[in-house]
Order: sequence, then C-alpha cells, then structure tokens
Amino acid sequence: MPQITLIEAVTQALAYEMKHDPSVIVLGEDVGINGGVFRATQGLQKAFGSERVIDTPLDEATIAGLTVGLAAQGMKPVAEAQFEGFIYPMMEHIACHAARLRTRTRGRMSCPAVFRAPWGGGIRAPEHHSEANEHLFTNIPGLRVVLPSSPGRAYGLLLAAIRDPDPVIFFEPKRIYRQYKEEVADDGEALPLDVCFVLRDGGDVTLVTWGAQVKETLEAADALAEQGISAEVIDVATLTPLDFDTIHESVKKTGRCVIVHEAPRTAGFGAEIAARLAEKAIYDLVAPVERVTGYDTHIPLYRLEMKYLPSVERIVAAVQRTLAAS
Amino acid sequence: MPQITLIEAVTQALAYEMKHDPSVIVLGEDVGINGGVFRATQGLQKAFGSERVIDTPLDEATIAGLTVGLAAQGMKPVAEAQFEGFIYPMMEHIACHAARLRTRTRGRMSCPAVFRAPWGGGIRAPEHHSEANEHLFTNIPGLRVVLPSSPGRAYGLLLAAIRDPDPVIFFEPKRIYRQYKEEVADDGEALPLDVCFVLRDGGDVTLVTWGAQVKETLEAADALAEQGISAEVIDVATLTPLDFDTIHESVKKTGRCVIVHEAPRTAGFGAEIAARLAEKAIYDLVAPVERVTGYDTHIPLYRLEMKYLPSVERIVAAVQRTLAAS
Amino acid sequence: MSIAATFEIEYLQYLDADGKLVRDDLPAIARDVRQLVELYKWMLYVRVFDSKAVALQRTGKLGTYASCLGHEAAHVAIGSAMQEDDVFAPMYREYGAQFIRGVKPRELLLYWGGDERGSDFSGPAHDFAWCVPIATQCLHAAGAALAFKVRKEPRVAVTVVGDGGSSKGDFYGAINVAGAMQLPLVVVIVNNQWAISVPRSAQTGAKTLAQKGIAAGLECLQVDGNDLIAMRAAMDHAIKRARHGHGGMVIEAVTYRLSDHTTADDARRYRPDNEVKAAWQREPLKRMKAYLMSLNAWTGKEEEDWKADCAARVDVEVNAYLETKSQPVEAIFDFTYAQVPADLAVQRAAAIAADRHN
Amino acid sequence: MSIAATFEIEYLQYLDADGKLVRDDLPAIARDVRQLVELYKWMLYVRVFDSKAVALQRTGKLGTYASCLGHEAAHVAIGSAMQEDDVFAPMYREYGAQFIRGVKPRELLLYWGGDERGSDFSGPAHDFAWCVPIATQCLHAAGAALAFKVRKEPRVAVTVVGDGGSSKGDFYGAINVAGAMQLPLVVVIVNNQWAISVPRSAQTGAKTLAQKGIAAGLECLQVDGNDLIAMRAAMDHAIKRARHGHGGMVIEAVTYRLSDHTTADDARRYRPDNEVKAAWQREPLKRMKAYLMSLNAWTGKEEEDWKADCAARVDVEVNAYLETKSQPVEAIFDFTYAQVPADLAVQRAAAIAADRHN
Ligand SMILES: Cc1ncc(C[n+]2csc(CCOP(=O)(O)OP(=O)(O)O)c2C)c(N)n1
Ligand SMILES: Cc1ncc(C[n+]2csc(CCOP(=O)(O)OP(=O)(O)O)c2C)c(N)n1
Ligand SMILES: [Mg+2]
Ligand SMILES: [Mg+2]
Repeated sequence: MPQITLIEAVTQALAYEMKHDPSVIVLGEDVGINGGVFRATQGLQKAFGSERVIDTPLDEATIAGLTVGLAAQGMKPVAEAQFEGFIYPMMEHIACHAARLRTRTRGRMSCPAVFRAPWGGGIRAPEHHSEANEHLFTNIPGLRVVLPSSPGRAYGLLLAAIRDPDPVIFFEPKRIYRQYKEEVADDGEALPLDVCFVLRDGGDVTLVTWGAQVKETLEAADALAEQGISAEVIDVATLTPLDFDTIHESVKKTGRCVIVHEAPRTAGFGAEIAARLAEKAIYDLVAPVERVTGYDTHIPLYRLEMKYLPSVERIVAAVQRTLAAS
Repeated sequence: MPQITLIEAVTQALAYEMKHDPSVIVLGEDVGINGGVFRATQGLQKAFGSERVIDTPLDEATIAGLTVGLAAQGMKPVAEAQFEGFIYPMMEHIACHAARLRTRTRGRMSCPAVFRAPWGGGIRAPEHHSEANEHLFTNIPGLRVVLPSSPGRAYGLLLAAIRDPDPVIFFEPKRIYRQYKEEVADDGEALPLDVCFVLRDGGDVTLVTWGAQVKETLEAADALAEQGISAEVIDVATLTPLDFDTIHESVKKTGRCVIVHEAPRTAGFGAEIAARLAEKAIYDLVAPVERVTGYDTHIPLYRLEMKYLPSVERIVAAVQRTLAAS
Repeated sequence: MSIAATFEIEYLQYLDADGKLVRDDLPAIARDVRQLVELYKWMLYVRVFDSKAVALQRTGKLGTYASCLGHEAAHVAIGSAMQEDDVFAPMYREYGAQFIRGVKPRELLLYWGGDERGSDFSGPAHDFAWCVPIATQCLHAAGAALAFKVRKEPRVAVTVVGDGGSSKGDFYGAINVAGAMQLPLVVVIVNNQWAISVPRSAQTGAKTLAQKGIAAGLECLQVDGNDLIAMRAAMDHAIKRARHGHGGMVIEAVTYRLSDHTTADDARRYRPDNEVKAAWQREPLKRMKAYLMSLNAWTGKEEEDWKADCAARVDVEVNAYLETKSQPVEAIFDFTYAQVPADLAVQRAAAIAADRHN
Repeated sequence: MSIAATFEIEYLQYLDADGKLVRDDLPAIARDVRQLVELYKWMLYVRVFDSKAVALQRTGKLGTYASCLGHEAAHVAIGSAMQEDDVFAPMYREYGAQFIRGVKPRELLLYWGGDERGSDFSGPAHDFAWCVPIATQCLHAAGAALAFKVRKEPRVAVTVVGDGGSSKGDFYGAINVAGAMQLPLVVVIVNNQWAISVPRSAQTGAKTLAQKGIAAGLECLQVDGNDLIAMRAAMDHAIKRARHGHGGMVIEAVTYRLSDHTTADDARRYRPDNEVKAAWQREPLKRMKAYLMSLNAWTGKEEEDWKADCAARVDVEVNAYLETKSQPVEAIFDFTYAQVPADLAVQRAAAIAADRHN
C-alpha cells in the first residue's frame, strides 16, 4: 500500500467515488487539465472526461449556483473554491439554497453537494490565500463543516462528505497538504461525520483543535509530555453538527481545556466549544478554559504570518496557565 | 420633543448626518422615492436629492462594491441591504475590502462606510426576510457589528456608526421597528460604540441580549421580579469589538448568566460571551451559563416562527434552571 | 475601420394591443384555435385566482403575496411550451406557468401563507420552488441544464428573472456559463418595467434587456410579453433549439406589472397613475379575447361561464388552504438534514416540551 | 420582422505585428515621436523589471509573483493616458501603468514580498492597491466614479480586469451601474487568452469580450492590446468621453500572457508551446521598436544603453527592497481599526510579549 500525502488522499477519494458513482462530478476553476492549483484534482479529467471534471468560468457565484442546480437534479457535485478566501461569492447559494433546499421543500429536493476549499495560513501565499474562515458556515443550519487533518482522515471524511445526503463544506488545511505521508488504503471506507477523533490520550488537560493546528497541538503535547504533563488531543474534524460528547468526556477526566484554532478568536468556532463547556461542564472544570487562536485581526501578509498563527509555545504556555490556575 | 419609533430614529439620524456632513450619502434598492421598503429613508431623497440618495440597480454585490469605492474616495456611504437575508452577495466586498482597506494599505486608505440592514424574525414575512445572521460578521476583524434595540439607541448608535472611521454593520431589529415610541432629541449626540448598555439592574442573574430579543428579555425580567428574582439586563448593542467588562462586572455580582439571542445557537454570538465567561469568570459563576436562542435550524416560515424565537417563557425557565443549579 | 462583430435584436409581436394581427408569417400556434382557447382559459383562471389571493391577504387570511396581474401571457406561454420533464426554475410570481405544470393553487397559498409544505407541490418533483433571493434561480436552472448535458438527456431548463433581477450577477453568470458550455437553458427576462419602486431606466443603460444575451454569445430576442402568440412562438423556438443542442437563449418579455409589487407595497407612492392606465390598454387578456372572438372561437357567454367556473374552482382551493392545519413544532427540525443529528435532537425534544408546556 | 436594436464592435489596430502601419487615419499620438519614445522606454523598463522580479522569486528572495510579460503596451497606454487625479483600480499585474503613476518597484516588491507597506505606495494616494479577489476592483472603480459624479469632479476612474475576470458578477455589476448612472468609468478587459489554465474559449461563448459592454449599454471597442498606439488612442478616447460626462466605456485589449500565470504556475502543463511561440511574434515591444526605428526615432545603441540604464535602476530598487526590515509584531494589530479597540489591545500586548519571549 503506497504512502500518500493529505492532498493525494483528497485526489484518491475523489477518484474512488467518481469511479463508483457516475453521478459524482467535479467543477471549479482550473480543476481540469491543470488538476487544480494544488493538484487536488490531478488526473481526474483524463480519467473521467471533461464532462465530469469541469473547468467553469471564473465566477464563484456561478460555481455555487451550478452546484445547487446539479445537486437538486440528481448529481453529486464536488465544487472547488480555489482558496477559502474566494468562497464569499458562494455564500448566497450555500446559505440560501444548498443549506435550505431540503427544509424549503419538506424533503422533495435536497442538495448532496460538497464545497471543497484549501484553507488556512502558513504557506507564504499572497493576500486572501491564507484565511481560516470556517466561522462563516458554522452558524448556518443544514450544513456540515468538515476539516480533515491527516491523509487518512482526508480520504475517509471526503468519501463521507460526498456520500452525505446534505451539503458539506470541506476545508482542506493547505499548510499540511504535503506535510507527511501515511498509508491510506483505497478501499472506499468512509469515516463518520458525527464524531471527533481522539488523537492522543492524556489525563491532565484536553487540547481541542482542528485543521492544520493539529500539527502544533500534537507537538505541544509532546513538549508537555517532556514536562510530565499528559495532554489528551482531540481533532474535532466535523465542526457542525458538533460531537460535544467526546470533548466533554475528556474534560470530565482532565478538568482542563485549551482550544486551539488559527481563525480570529472572537466568535471563532472555539467559542462554541468553550460555551458548551460553560453550559455543561462547569462543575468538571478545575481551571478556566483557554483559547489559543489567531488574533482578532486579518492574518498578515507572509512576513509576519507565523507570528499570527498559534505556535507550540503559545499552546504550551496556555496549558501551563491552566495548570497553575488550580 | 416628539416621540418617535426605532425606525423613525434611523431616519432622523440619517437626515441629521446628511445635513451636517455633505460626504454622507445613502444607497440601496428602493431607498429613493419609495423611502425604503420599511420607510427608513423616507423623505431623504426629497430633502437631499437623488445624487445623495441613490436607487441602485438590483445587485447587492454592486451596492457593496460601490460603497467600498465611495468610502475609499472620501465619501461616507450608508448602504442598505433590503433585508439581512440579502446581504450574502455583499460579503466578498465587506470581508475582503471594507474590513481590510486600512490594514492592506497601512492606513493610506480606509472605509468609513455603514452597511445597514433590517434584521430578524417575527413579522410574518416571506422566506429569507427573517434571519438573524450577525454571526457572519462577528468573526471578521476590522468591522464593528452594531444592533440597536430602542429608538434612542438607534439614533445615537447610527450617528456613531456613520462617524466611525471604520466600516460598521448596522442591523436593525425590524420586529421592534414600530414597537413603541420614545423621545429622541435630534441633537446629533452619538452614543459610544464600545460599551454594552445596562438596561436594568439586578442581583440574582445577568441576562445578556441584543436586538429585538431585548423586548422578551425585559419582559422576562419583569416576570422574574414578580417571583422575587432580580435580573440585570444588558443590551450588548455593539457585538464587536466586544465590551466584555460590563458583562463580567455584572456576572461577578450575580454569579449567573443567561444569554438570549434569536440566531441559531451553535456558533451564534452568544457562544463568544459564554466562552469569555468560561475563560474569565469561571470562579464567579455559581451556575452553568445558559443560552436561550433560536434552534440550529433555519427560522421556519411564519406559521411556526414564534415557536422558533426565544420566548419569555423559555428565558424565565432558563433563569430558573440557573437558580436551581446552585 | 475594421468590424469585429455585429448584432441585431429582433422584436417579435403578432397581436397588437387590440388583438389585430400585425404580420402574416404566423407561427402554427396562431392558427391552432383549440389550443389558443385553452391557453386563454388558463390566463383567465390565473387572473381570477390572483384577485382572490389579494383579497385573502387583505382580509388577513394570507401573508404577503406577489400578484401576477398583467403577466399572464408570458407565464402561460412559458408553462405551456415546456414538457413535463423539462425543469422550471421560477422567481416568485409565475403562477400561470406553474399551474399548467401541475402546481395547485392551494399549495401556492400555503407557501405565501407561511407553510413550507406549499413547496412540496404537485408540479413536477424536479421543478424548483419559488425563489426569493433575486436571480439565484437562473444559476440553478443552469445547473439543471448542465446535469442534462452531462447525462445526455434531451431536456431543457427554463428560468424567469425580472428586469430588476437582470442586474444581478447571478443572471449574468447563468447566461455566461450557458454560452460557454452550450447549455440547454432558456432565460426569460420578464420585463414588467419595475423592480418594486425602481424603474427599468434606473436598472441599466441598455436599450433592450434582450441584448444582455449578447454579452454571453447567446441568441436573444425581444418579445411583446403581452402577446400570447408571440410569447409562445418565442418559447417554442427557444426550447426547440435548446433541446436539439443548439444552446441557450435569452428572451425579453416586455410587459407591465399592473399590481403593486406585493401586497406589502403601495405603488402609488412612486409611479404615475397615467402610466398604469396606459398599460391597462396593452394588457394581455383583452387582446387575446378580441383575437379569439374575431376568429369566432370565443363568445361573451363562454367568458362569463368560464369565469364563474374559475371562481368555483378557486374557492375549492382556497378552502383547502384555509383548512390546512399548521405543522407540529417538530417540523422546524425534521427537514434540516436527512436525519436529525444527535446535537439537534436534543433541541427538538426541548422544543416539543416547551410547546406542550404553553 | 422588426429590429429593436443593432450593434457593431469595432476592432482598432494601427501597427501590425511587424510595426507597419495598417491604416492612415492616425491619432495624434502616432506622430508624437518624442512621446512614443518615452512610452517605449517605459515598456522596456517594465520588461527589465519583470524578469528581475521573476529571478528574485526563483532564488527565494520574493514570494509568488505575477509577471506582466507581454502586457506592456496595454499597461503603459493605460498609465500614460490617465491624469494624476484620475483613480486607477488595478488587478495585480499592471505594473507598467502603476510605475508611470509613481508607484516604485521597491513597493511592488514589498507587496509580493509579504509586507503590507508595499501598498502604502508612492503612487497617487487615491489609487487602489493590488486587488486579488477577481473583478472586485471594477466595482471599486465604479464607486470612485460615482464619488466624482456626486462631487461634480472632472475625474475618471480606470480599472483593469482579465478575460477570466470578465466572467465574474462584479465586472457585470460595474459596467451595468456605469451605464445606468452614466459614470465616468473606463473598464479595460486585458484579454491575455488565459485565466491560469482556463482558455478564453471556456470562459464565454461571446465572440469578443468587448461586446459584453453592450449588455450595459456602454460604448465598446476591441483593440490590439499589443499595439501601443491603438491602445493609447483607445484610452485617450475613452477617458476624454468619460471626463466630459458621456459615460463609461469597455475596451477589450487583445494580448497574450507570455509568462506563466504566476511564479507558482507552470503553463507548460496546459498550453501548447507553438501557441506561445506564435504569440511571441505579436508581442508589443518588437513592433514598437520597429516602428520607432522606421521613423529614425530609435537606434540599436539607444536600446542597449537604455536597457543597461534600466538594469541599474532596477538594481537600486531591488536593493532597497531587500534591505527593508520586517515590521514589528504590533504591525499585525495597528491598522485593523483607526484606533486599537480595548479588546484588541490585550491581544496586542500578549503578542508583543510572546514575540519577545521567543
Ligand atoms: C437578493 C435580493 N435582493 C433584494 C430582494 C428584495 N426584492 C424582492 S423583489 C425585488 C424587486 C424585483 O424586481 P424584478 O426583478 O424586476 O421582478 P418583479 O418583482 O418586478 O417581477 C426586490 C428588490 C430580494 N428578494 N433578493
Ligand atoms: C474571486 C477569485 N477567485 C479566484 C481567484 C484565483 N485566481 C487568481 S488569478 C486567476 C485567473 C485570472 O485570470 P484573468 O482574469 O484572465 O487574469 P490574468 O491573470 O490572466 O491576467 C484566478 C482564478 C481569485 N484571485 N479571486
Ligand atoms: Mg420587474
Ligand atoms: Mg487572462
């Protein structure tokens, strides 16, 4: 079994599902012969033809509107926004239609579509190519917001997203697209979209994160282990609908929670997790909840971006604060 | 001094500022001779001419893009989205430009614009005319998100929004546009955009809300008073940047907090307030935080909408739970 | 001087405002008297329904309602020219087209009456529901057309957008992609001269709305939208081309909104009476009636009988609407996802409990 | 048959690929040898700069960079036709226009080098910065044009959009509102045949991109974008009309992207070599040089001298760029709002502390 990167896992999942389900099609800018600017759709047009791997005109509203129309008519479109920063013109179709077709028509119509986009900072890219803007979608009912953080989870969650009968926003942490390889069987096995993944067991503190920050968070857990602190690491993976139970179980055990994400702090999705803790786990907590996040500013251009993104040091420091607090 | 409604206060503020600042202009769909579908701009075109009160073509991206261009070139545009549900096509210009012009150019350019929109449910309106979607903007740095809840605050906060050197999203709770009248001096006095308003003092529980839900929350406080429970009521008014201190001071006193908003619960702005409590007030809280919100569904069409919106009963029940908890 | 491209926009009209033929090269439909009578009866039916719906709103029995008064020829032509397995993506007032496609008036009333079940209608299950966010339906129709193309189905997607809506990016996106991909898409711009209070002249500097199709390389045509024969001929042409793989088309139907924008609007605030009065002279039913009578295909008596018949039929529908009980509170939750997620199930249970409690 | 409207799209070219005049009715600029030499020198300067910038990226000294190779005539014509107080809203590769307007190469390098200070440039303070979200700049220019109209200033807004960008709703919104409101807006579609890997033919079914202006009722013109004289004549015409209140215009500049899309792209993946080779035959500098030489206005020696001069000037700029220290960490915070809000000040302090700590 070959070892593949996260982005290769995306390609592998797309190819698998296109092969097994003729209603799956891919559309977006440069997804055809070019295989996407990150090569996520590499080889797909050659394999499945230009009627199933479609280069669209350059208009994200068009891509999103076509996607809704296709999905409502029995196709399973996988649409790409070239970068998360270009997803804004898709929002009207996502919020007003993709997320509503089913409820609007009492189930007569539905929108089994996936909206994929590379996501997040840290690749020294130009302006608008580095945002973490999952918050745009987490308050919109009817959607699933999914962020894989490993090749295996990218494969399994993308298969699940395509098969899901409802629309899924699938953000791909581009910073770790090629971070490492792992074996991912091309067996068509999907992963569940309603659970968080516990990546590491620990008893002293619960670290909750998603996307590329899983990297720093696991590194922080390593660093903490050297200090004799045992951190449990949870990859939320599917932000909405949220599996809070897994997080809650962990916090019951550890009494401490540090939430890590690269989006701006205020009203980022970390707030929801902290809020649930304030509602449901207040008697379990022995220390204040901490959030280690991007700042409430736009991510700067690349010379300063690493000072903006949560670092291992900032995570470790937050954990130490929660330990000092109790 | 005449008594005016919330929407009349909006008109009064617009007229005041247009009279005193020639760079202020109003643009949107039907804002001219029709005075807006709710009459917020009634009489303005007659008073200030059709070059300063501009009916645009029907394209929200156009309205938003023009607004950015106008603001960058020395005007102070006040743009209207006819309903909050039609603000999505404005998002690219708001998130990528209005909120960024200053930081992008290191202050060379800025965007002193206001984006107004009627907001929220409860007026038996058709689909897409009843959303509470403030969450779209609260995680975007560089913006201010403001929601007045009385005629006086509508007047003062709108003046402040127009005068603010940065872009402001100004959501007007349409359900209480004409709920009651109060005296609002047309004196050009703005209210601060960096404070929450304590509407009612109390010692047992802190009720935090904004927009039209201020109505139900105050009614709930009345109902609770009859039961001998003293509730402090805070109107957040400016969601971002947030004045958490006022909320924190109150919770230090009461030890209990119930957050009320009509947007869906998950990742609604209530989450941020609960999260701050989990971070900063955990030792002050004597009971779990509660959120009384819209459900994690789209607001239904009007036959069921009042079952979706937080009611006085739901607020009272939540308060009783927090009292029972400790 | 070198010329890169030239274009012309044809204007199509067969019947003038008085029901007189203005040209001889008539399409087949103009001589198919039996079908013309059928279509005229639909137009009358829609008009009877429409005034009843407005009355329901005025008496508090219906929410905000968008009247279709004056648009009947355009809508009936669209609905009657389509095949059942074509896909229709309406805006919010194309009742004539929808009734012909099987949507029941009671369903329409349910929709405007604040009940989602109206959109689970008896028309073709693949037809889109009413679409409030302006012009977005154009792209859904384009998506449907793309599905047909991918699956090699000989079906056509038809959508309607207003004069105002033709300013929105989605309209442009839809015609552009239809041109780029040769999609079987027919976009009808129903130009009723007003977008709420904003007149056609404030929407665009274009001389015709039909010419917007030039931007996308589509065939385009301006039609007298009050002339059922011209509208139907245009639709037949457009749908046939599209079905045979010749690509999309933009049709501008020039008509007039004789009503307020919706029942929440008061058009007297912004438009002159005499403009409306003049428009009544050009309205679609009058001329069709005159034409049919001139062919001895229709009589005053038939008109009266059919109107009475319509009123009775509409009453049945209205009663069915008024008797429809509200959905239970759990209906707020049950269609958000295919299955209620665990997280949402908790809220659902709480809402049911809260509802019982009150 | 009745015709509602007719249109034609003119194609403008004076110099062919070899620098020969193809028509006699020359605009003034064609005879203004001194100015033509100046403009040609700008084109050369831009080309020297461009290849240096690509080299900087290849050696790790610059981030992703979008080359302007092949677009020099269009860009220099735009920049030189504008007045200082006109407003320019570029996309991301119109360096020729910007240099003429006073933007320094070191600022451009700072921008692509990941430093916001590049956008606080020495060009007119009212010019917009580089705009990544495709076509949005068109509406900012329209907003500027509206400001001029409201304030009754005789200024013009000029914007550039790509062939790909002309598919986006914002482009359409901008030309539409310019037509509806008679705004002094000039939209130049720089059609370089590719939008990254998507060819012009996949963007639209329109025969010309110029004809998109018909949808908005604007005057439109297709121009040989490699012909500096034609481009400049077109710009002079468009700007003059706009300045005198005759409204907006759409110009399609037909050219070719001789480089990769950006340094992050590899165009060999998707386009044939021979297409690029053929395009090199039509590139703008070669023909201008031939024309100037035919007028005895330029020599091979002058060319060599000027190129050396350019290289030296560019080196000065590159060094200034390379020597620019990064901003301190607080720069992340200090331009988010006019004043740092209290809530953000706490984060600012924490970031400074964290930075010192590392
Ligand atoms: C995106 C969006 N913006 C604004 C509105 C509010 N609105 C509803 S109908 C309408 C005017 C539509 O005019 P037109 O397209 O000409 O259609 P008509 O109603 O005249 O048939 C407006 C502005 C909306 N529904 N959607
Ligand atoms: C809204 C948006 N979508 C996608 C992109 C990614 N992108 C950057 S340049 C480009 C192609 C632009 O092509 P064109 O408009 O022809 O301009 P050119 O680069 O050829 O000059 C794309 C798709 C973007 N920057 N913005
Ligand atoms: Mg209209
Ligand atoms: Mg291009």
